[in-house]
Amino acid sequence: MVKAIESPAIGKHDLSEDRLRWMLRNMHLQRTLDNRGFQLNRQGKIPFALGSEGHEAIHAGAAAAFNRGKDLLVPYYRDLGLCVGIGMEPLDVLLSMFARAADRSGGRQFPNHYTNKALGLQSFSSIIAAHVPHAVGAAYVMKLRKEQGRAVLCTFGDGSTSEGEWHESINFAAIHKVPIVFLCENNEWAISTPRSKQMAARDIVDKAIGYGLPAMKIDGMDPIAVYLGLREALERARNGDGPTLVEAICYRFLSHTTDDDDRTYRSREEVEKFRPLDPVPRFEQYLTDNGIMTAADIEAMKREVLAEVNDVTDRAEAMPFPDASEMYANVYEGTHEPWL
Amino acid sequence: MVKAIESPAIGKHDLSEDRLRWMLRNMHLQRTLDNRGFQLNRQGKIPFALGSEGHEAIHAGAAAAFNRGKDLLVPYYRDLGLCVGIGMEPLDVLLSMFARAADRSGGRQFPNHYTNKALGLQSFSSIIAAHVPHAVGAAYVMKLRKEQGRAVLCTFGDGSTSEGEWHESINFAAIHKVPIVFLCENNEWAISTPRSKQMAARDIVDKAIGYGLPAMKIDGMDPIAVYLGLREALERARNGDGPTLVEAICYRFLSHTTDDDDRTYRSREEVEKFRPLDPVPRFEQYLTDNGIMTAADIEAMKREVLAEVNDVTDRAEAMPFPDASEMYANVYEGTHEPWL
Amino acid sequence: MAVATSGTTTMNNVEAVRHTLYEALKADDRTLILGEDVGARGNVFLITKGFIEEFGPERIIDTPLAEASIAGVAIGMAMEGLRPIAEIQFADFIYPAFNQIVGEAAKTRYRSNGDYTCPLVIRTPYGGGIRGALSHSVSIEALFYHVPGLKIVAPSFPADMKGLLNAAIDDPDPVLFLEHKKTYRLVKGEVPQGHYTIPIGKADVKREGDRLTVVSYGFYIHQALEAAAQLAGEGMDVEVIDLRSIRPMDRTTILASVRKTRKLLIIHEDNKFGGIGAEISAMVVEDAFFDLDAPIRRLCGPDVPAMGYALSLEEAFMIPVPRMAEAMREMVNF
Amino acid sequence: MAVATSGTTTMNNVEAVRHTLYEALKADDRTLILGEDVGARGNVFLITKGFIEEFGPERIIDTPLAEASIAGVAIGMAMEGLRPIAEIQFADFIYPAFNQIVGEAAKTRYRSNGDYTCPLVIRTPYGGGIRGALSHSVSIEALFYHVPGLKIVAPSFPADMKGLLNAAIDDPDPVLFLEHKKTYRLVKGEVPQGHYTIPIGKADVKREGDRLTVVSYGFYIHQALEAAAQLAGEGMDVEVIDLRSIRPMDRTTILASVRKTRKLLIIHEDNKFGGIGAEISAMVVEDAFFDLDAPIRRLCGPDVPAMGYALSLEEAFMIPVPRMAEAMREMVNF
Ligand SMILES: Cc1ncc(C[n+]2csc(CCOP(=O)(O)OP(=O)(O)O)c2C)c(N)n1
Ligand SMILES: Cc1ncc(C[n+]2csc(CCOP(=O)(O)OP(=O)(O)O)c2C)c(N)n1
Ligand SMILES: [Mg+2]
Ligand SMILES: [Mg+2]
Repeated sequence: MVKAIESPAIGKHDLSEDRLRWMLRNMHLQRTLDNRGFQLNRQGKIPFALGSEGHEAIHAGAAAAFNRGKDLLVPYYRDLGLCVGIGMEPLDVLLSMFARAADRSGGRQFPNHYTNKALGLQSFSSIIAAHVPHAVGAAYVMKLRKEQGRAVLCTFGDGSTSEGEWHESINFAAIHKVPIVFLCENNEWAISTPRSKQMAARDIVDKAIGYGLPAMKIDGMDPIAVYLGLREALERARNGDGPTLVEAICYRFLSHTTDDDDRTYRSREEVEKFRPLDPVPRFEQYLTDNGIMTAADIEAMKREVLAEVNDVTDRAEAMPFPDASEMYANVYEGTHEPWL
Repeated sequence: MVKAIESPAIGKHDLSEDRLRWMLRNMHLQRTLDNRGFQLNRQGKIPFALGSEGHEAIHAGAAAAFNRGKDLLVPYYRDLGLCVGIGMEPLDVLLSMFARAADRSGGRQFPNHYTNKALGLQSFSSIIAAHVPHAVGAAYVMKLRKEQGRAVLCTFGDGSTSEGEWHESINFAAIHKVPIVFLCENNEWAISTPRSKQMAARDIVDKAIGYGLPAMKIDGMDPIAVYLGLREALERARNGDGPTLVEAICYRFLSHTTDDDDRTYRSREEVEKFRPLDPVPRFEQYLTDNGIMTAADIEAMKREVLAEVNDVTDRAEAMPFPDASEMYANVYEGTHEPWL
Repeated sequence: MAVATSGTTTMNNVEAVRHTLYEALKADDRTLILGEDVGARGNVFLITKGFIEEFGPERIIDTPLAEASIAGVAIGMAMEGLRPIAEIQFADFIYPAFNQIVGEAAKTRYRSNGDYTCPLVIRTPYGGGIRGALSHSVSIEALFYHVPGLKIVAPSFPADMKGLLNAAIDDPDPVLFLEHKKTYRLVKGEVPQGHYTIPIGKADVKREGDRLTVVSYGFYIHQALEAAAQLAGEGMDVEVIDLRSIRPMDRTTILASVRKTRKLLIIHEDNKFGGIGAEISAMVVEDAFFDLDAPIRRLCGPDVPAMGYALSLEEAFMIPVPRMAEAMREMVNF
Repeated sequence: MAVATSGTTTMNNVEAVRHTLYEALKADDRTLILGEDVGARGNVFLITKGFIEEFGPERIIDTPLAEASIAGVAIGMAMEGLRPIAEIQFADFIYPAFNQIVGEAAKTRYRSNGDYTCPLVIRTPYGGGIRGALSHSVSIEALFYHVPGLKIVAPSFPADMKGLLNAAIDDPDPVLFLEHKKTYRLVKGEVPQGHYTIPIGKADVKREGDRLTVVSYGFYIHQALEAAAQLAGEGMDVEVIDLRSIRPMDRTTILASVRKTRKLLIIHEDNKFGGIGAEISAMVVEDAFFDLDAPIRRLCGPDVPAMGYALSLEEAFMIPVPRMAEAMREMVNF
């Protein structure tokens, strides 16, 4: 049942050159937006930021396999690139960082906790794994309504698989064969907790067996491998053949958040060991090696992305904070509890 | 990793004839006590009873493998025979049914929810799977204290494996390799929910893989197979080699409790299909076939068991109910909250 | 009460809930039921008996034994446009779903600033007096009523059951629907035919009087009415308010009554410390302090973890009618 | 306060908790710490930094990311004779452990009639004002204080932190130990050296006065004291009680104060409806109704699901010192 997608998957895909360039752009956009958060935090302009360096290939690959306007995404906080990849505006990322009134959560949510119903991006909380049953419920609705050709993509980290709610949700999905893909972004760490303290299983895909589910292990540092794996898993779901558990191996290059300092719990040697796998230069190399982009093209792309990020930063920063009275909106439909 | 114990395990065990007779007696004791509960309920003497017909072999076999005075049992409500098998007095079973003051919970707990610290029988609640982390914590204490030769036996039903707390507990135990055996009494039903609606996994042992644990599937209708399997798993735990998940296949011949009516959700044909596997006559047959007991011996044993059950019934019934003031005892150590 | 009906039918509370669920399933294919043993078994109180045959296993879902996912999957369904009606088999088993209810359902609309909503009903039987012992008897309202974003109703007359369950199903926000299991077959009443709703957040004066206001709900509202009837025989007219909704709470009705009677007695089965009665008392003191002629009194369950299985322990926990009547007399004569 | 000490040391709240945990680990090998990231990382606030090196990974357990098992495994340890100190990384993440805490820990002694006990401490940082947004800011005390069998403390001065944490670790029953994270580094104070305990269930009059009683706890006790100091400058002496323990609650100290000042203002960060203030008010009305010269007032967090991330929203949620002073003035002048 457990299947591996070969990596690098050169020549084994159907992606157009445009699409490949789009994927690289998404990766740069993610990294640039990430960096912007850290910069703004250092400048004291925002109190908190969170990066996903090392997850870019997962996000670009998964976004490429996602059917916009059809599929539904139920992500977690480490999915900036994936959310942008399915159509979220970079401006929305900055509005979230700056907690401006125009942010879709009205400046309520922590950065990186997006919502966008129009895009099929389900609102989620910071509570680890609490979104997984919601994703399953959403997939159940697709099945109940016999909506062929739609699927839910639900993501989470390696640590998240320890939660009881994760277990209950996967089990429910497997029993009802709902159209869903569970994508574990395995970056080896949950804040300071290494995988060896998180589970005794050899691989996260091993967990699928106990739910009677097919599983797939992929190189999460290769966007094409991710694309191929996700496409297959999503197609299976869309065709009514039920859920798949996908494990994408990646690495968290940064500290957990700006509140964390990873030097307190992992060696620089370990981080350096993973550096050569960094998906961005690796994918650039692939594109230049295969004549799809030149070094100059890539430089131009980076400049263009930076300009866009600069632009949305300025625009977001200039926008107003939510008004204090907004605190009382949307507790319930209509007014706030009138008796209080 | 998944291993099966052959069944029937005739001639492959080290059990003395006395021990085998003891096992049969335990099975009769369980069934007679079970029946007593149902009788008392029909007579209107107790409002509730719960039987474990079909689980006798698991209980007798597990009890035979349990080291009294060393091991710890963290059972669930369907374990009457197991609790009696590790030394609980039949009188305590009746005191629990009658909710008398002398019941170890002071008449507080539902029938079949025992506690007996002196025997190493941990108190548990009716909340499904909530006891599993307690068992793991207890096993952690054994490991921390380097208490060689001790293990925890924790039981639960097939339905219980769906709970998040079950998942979290097994995972914790596996990571820390604590001395514990998880024994799933798989009777195919959780009240009216068949296993097919409970999980998509083929076997419950499949679940062990995702935790990196060894597993064992045994014929839970054969007390010798259960004994052999449990002995091996408990020995592994006692030797510091960590947990095992044991699946013992049995059948729940009765309704879930006296409040249930299984005819509303399963066919009589299904129940009859399992009848030939009934562990009591099957084990009797084995004992007579092998010249360990005669039919007359068995009849005598049954009469003796019945006499004992009659005796403890009368004694328990004659005892007083808890005094109303007892309600305030043991909320906290010492007195009840004084400020109220 | 928006009623469009020709007549009434006599029902007990089980029948009222069953009838209302059935009508909802018939009327709106966005509704479905999920919970443990709600299918072939028809729920442990037979409330959904026969539904799976009529509506099929996709709309009457026998879930795995896992409460967090019952609530959590239902939330996901609600976020995507269904009107799921989740069941927790006994209120005592709702604790594993606490995170989903309090952390997720109650915050869905708020955290997304209205982008997503969670029109979900969670039904569960609660309360004691039925020999349910430690884990089939608890009251849970006080563990949830502090949570903004949630609504909680606890009707106990068949007509209220129907009207409030319909309102809960129609409600665009998550509603915890509490059914006192002791009233299930004990309490019968006339239920209007046809579809109607009773607004969530409105208490109901079940008996008028001017000497004392009694606020209660659940099984005890029936006992309180019995006690009040006794007092009426003694010439003391006590006003009895059935709270029905716990959040939002009907401050207006309670205050109007207290301003009239000048005395307030709160009766509930749940433990006293931190129970619903605390908020009712605090609310009334805030707004009607100078209208009170006597200290507000709470007659509540004892502060012990649960009621015991032994009849003697259960009886010690529950408050019988004579004790209620005695407390009312004391208050009237204060 | 049973103190055996030569002197004091200045500490902030983080240091006080850290120091107390360290001493407990040294003194009693039945103690251990378990939680997420308590090992090499030394907890997200660095409270346990260095402990794993000194006490080893068997006593400083980096658990999997699973709160129900953190509480549940700790319960099993406590039942078998250890004194586990479990940590929930942020109070907002305690919901998944609700079943274990409320259904199991609080009922262990009761359901076994004393055969088994559960001497467990669960520490968790709570409260807002630190830009923690929806899920790193909640107050949780009102979700647990209704539960018999549990104890809840929420000290907010370093000396109280130490005395009450020692008492919690010694306590034979489960204690929820709440640390307001905004006070962690902000609040400094003298901490007596040596081992001492402060009895759980005793409030502390942090400032004496005769014109008004103010009851608060957590971060707000510090703000309330600031406001009271302002009022003292205006000639109004307000008595400020630091609740410290939420269950058991110190009725005696509160009542004695209210009987003296004849007015009561309760201030807490947690939402008002069904919060701790409701019980304090109801309790005082029950026992000292005729001693009151004014309605009891509650100045509390707004009834919204959580505080938002934007500074404007967080500030709207929190109650600044001037608003507290204004409420006090109004009460004094009532
Ligand atoms: C229920 C809950 N417990 C704890 C936390 C604190 N926390 C936030 S992220 C995190 C680690 C998550 O690790 P993983 O799932 O591997 O995702 P990653 O951050 O590595 O992408 C923890 C413990 C939380 N948000 N929710
Ligand atoms: C948390 C929780 N949910 C639901 C129940 C109600 N309930 C009691 S027993 C049971 C079925 C248990 O099935 P299984 O684990 O297979 O054990 P069996 O009774 O078959 O031995 C259920 C749903 C409960 N006691 N606790
Ligand atoms: Mg991770
Ligand atoms: Mg079963």
